Amino acid sequence: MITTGTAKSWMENFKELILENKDELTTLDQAIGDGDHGINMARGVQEMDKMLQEKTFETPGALLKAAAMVFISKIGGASGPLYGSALMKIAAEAGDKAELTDQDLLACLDAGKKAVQQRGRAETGEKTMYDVWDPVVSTFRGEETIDWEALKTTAQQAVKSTVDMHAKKGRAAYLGARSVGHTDPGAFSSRLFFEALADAAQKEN
Amino acid sequence: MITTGTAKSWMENFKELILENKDELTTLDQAIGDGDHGINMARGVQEMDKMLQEKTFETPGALLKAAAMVFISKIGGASGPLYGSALMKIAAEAGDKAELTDQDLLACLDAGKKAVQQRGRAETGEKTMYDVWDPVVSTFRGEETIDWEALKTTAQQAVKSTVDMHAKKGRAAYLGARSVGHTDPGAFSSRLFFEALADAAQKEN
Amino acid sequence: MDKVSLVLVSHSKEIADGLKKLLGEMQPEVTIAAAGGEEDGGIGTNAEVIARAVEEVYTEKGTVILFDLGSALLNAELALELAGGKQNVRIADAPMIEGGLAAVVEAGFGSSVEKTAEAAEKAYEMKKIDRS
Amino acid sequence: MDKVSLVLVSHSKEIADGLKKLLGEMQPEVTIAAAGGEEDGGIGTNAEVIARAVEEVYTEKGTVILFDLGSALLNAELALELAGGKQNVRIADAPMIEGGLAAVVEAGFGSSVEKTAEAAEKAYEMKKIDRS
Ligand SMILES: Nc1ncnc2c1ncn2[C@@H]1O[C@H](COP(=O)(O)OP(=O)(O)O)[C@@H](O)[C@H]1O
Ligand SMILES: Nc1ncnc2c1ncn2[C@@H]1O[C@H](COP(=O)(O)OP(=O)(O)O)[C@@H](O)[C@H]1O
Ligand SMILES: [Mg+2]
Ligand SMILES: [Mg+2]
Ligand SMILES: [Mg+2]
Ligand SMILES: [Mg+2]
Repeated sequence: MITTGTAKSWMENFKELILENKDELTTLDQAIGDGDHGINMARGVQEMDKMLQEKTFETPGALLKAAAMVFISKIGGASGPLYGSALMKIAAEAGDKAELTDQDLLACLDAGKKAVQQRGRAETGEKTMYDVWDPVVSTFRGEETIDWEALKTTAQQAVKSTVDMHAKKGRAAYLGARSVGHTDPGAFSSRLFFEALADAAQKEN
Repeated sequence: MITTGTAKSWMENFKELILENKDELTTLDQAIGDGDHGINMARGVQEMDKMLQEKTFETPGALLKAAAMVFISKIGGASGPLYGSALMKIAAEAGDKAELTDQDLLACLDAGKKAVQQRGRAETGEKTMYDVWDPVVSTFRGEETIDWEALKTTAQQAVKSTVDMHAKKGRAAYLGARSVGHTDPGAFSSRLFFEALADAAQKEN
Repeated sequence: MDKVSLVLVSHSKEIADGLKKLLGEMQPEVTIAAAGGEEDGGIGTNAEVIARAVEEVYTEKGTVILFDLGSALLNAELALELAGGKQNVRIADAPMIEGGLAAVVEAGFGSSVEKTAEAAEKAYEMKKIDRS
Repeated sequence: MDKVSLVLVSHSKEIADGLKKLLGEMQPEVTIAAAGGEEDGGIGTNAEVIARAVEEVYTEKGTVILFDLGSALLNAELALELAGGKQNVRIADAPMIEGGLAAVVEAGFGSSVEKTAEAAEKAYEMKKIDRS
């Protein structure tokens, strides 16, 4: 069950996890990108946190929509429009429900996954954050309740699966075959996104 | 017979003619280029004139080489390296002769023509200054003395011939077939270059 | 005669601003907006900056957007969604500088948005060094 | 390991400087010189400015020059003559921004000047919008 409070914890946890892993994200993006993914995400979550402390929201959807706008307006890299679009569609799917069941939430995450796919023209195996969003959402879609530990494990394994992939989208695509052997930074931050959700949901119950 | 004095008059005449026709050159370049040919050439000849007033030269070659360097360093458009390279090769061909016969001069102009061709990868009929350099030099090459009035007429006709050409080189090439019907600005300034020479040579004799 | 306008989306404010000047020399009659850099001028793109640029040069005749690299495309498309289904706006798949030059010339002739975008996209096929 | 260097020749000082920053983010280990604008910063190129840039990033491993449009090529070639037959300098026929990104990545791997120029030139074939 996701309340407005859970949604807030989710985003706060995401902030914490991003800040803890900022250097790691930077290192990953230095290897196959332009080295700013840690900076981009840290800026995004900090601005989001500021916004969350100033405003109050009636529904999870309203909160997540506001978070989306922060990512869109504050992150200059690909991750801005990607997380921004995903959160926007998650919020749209949540609508004005005061609480979301696990099934509602899975429908929301599915909308987010589709947003990442469409915005990025991403397909499976192209070494992007979609390679985390897709398996995480697909594995649990249709279930009545979410096994949060299993979801975390799925996300972790999905991140690992990007190591062997040959990048076809984003800056890493410039490296071609030489991108193989590296973890995709956006996949890593997406794992944190789902972990933050799992932690918030587990605490709620 | 071209002495150092004739070479100086040539360049001074060129300055006068360019300044008199500055607006015309600008108008021509506005139609099929970026509208700066008048400004470019005016800047070049004015800087050259300043240089000529400050320095003295022993030979036509030395004077023309110094003029070349001014065009190269002061004109930011295509005409800079083109006139610069042409004058450089004319000067090189002149060597350290104190006086140039008409035959020497034709050899110099031939070297200049080749420089325009090579620097610009220009061929006949591509609607560039080469379409003036080529006929002017080719018509008189091999003759013992130059008929200066005939040379001026050749240059004028050559400029007119560019009107019907479809630009293949330089900025006008972006216009494709729509460049037809316009005079090439560099062809027009090249006519002035040869007219300046003819006036200087005629006065000399 | 109304002319198609251009929006230049680059990760670098300097690139977008410089290109606007370069294209403006080539064809001063075409309206061009530069949408470069993040809001604070840093390296990146911003959907809101792009949306404002699109708004700024809006004309019924249409607008062609040029962009430098993939993540700018994501923000350009998002900007069009934020701007709410603007009509006649085309994002050209073109080399930014070379396509921009071709586009500004084509737009200068009063061509349609389709023809202007096409001119930009053809720049992929126009070699700059004549090696014949 | 020594890496091929890059020289960015644009009619606009802003474009050359902005692109240098963009490429530097992508691969900070490659030495890049911007040679944009006329000597006084106006729109144009200058063979002496280019020659100095080539000098500045000289390495035996080689240098790749990228340029924006034809008249920049004339000055780049003249610059190489002025600089007196520099070895291992290649002028790439490539879209400037897109080719620059490909080149800086290739150079970052320690590739040869030929491979770096080739990577830049291949950018003509790499569409930026996946329309499949
Ligand atoms: N077209 C795309 N589709 C899906 N994800 C993408 C795409 N392009 C980039 N990404 C994701 O964005 C991440 C990079 O984000 P970031 O470094 O913040 O942006 P940038 O690459 O613009 O610097 C990549 O690791 C990848 O996961
Ligand atoms: N590749 C070339 N070969 C020969 N002449 C050329 C070439 N490119 C341009 N020109 C000449 O240069 C003239 C334009 O000069 P100018 O306006 O000063 O330079 P830019 O085109 O760089 O603004 C053209 O009219 C043409 O005669
Ligand atoms: Mg990055
Ligand atoms: Mg970035
Ligand atoms: Mg011009
Ligand atoms: Mg010019």
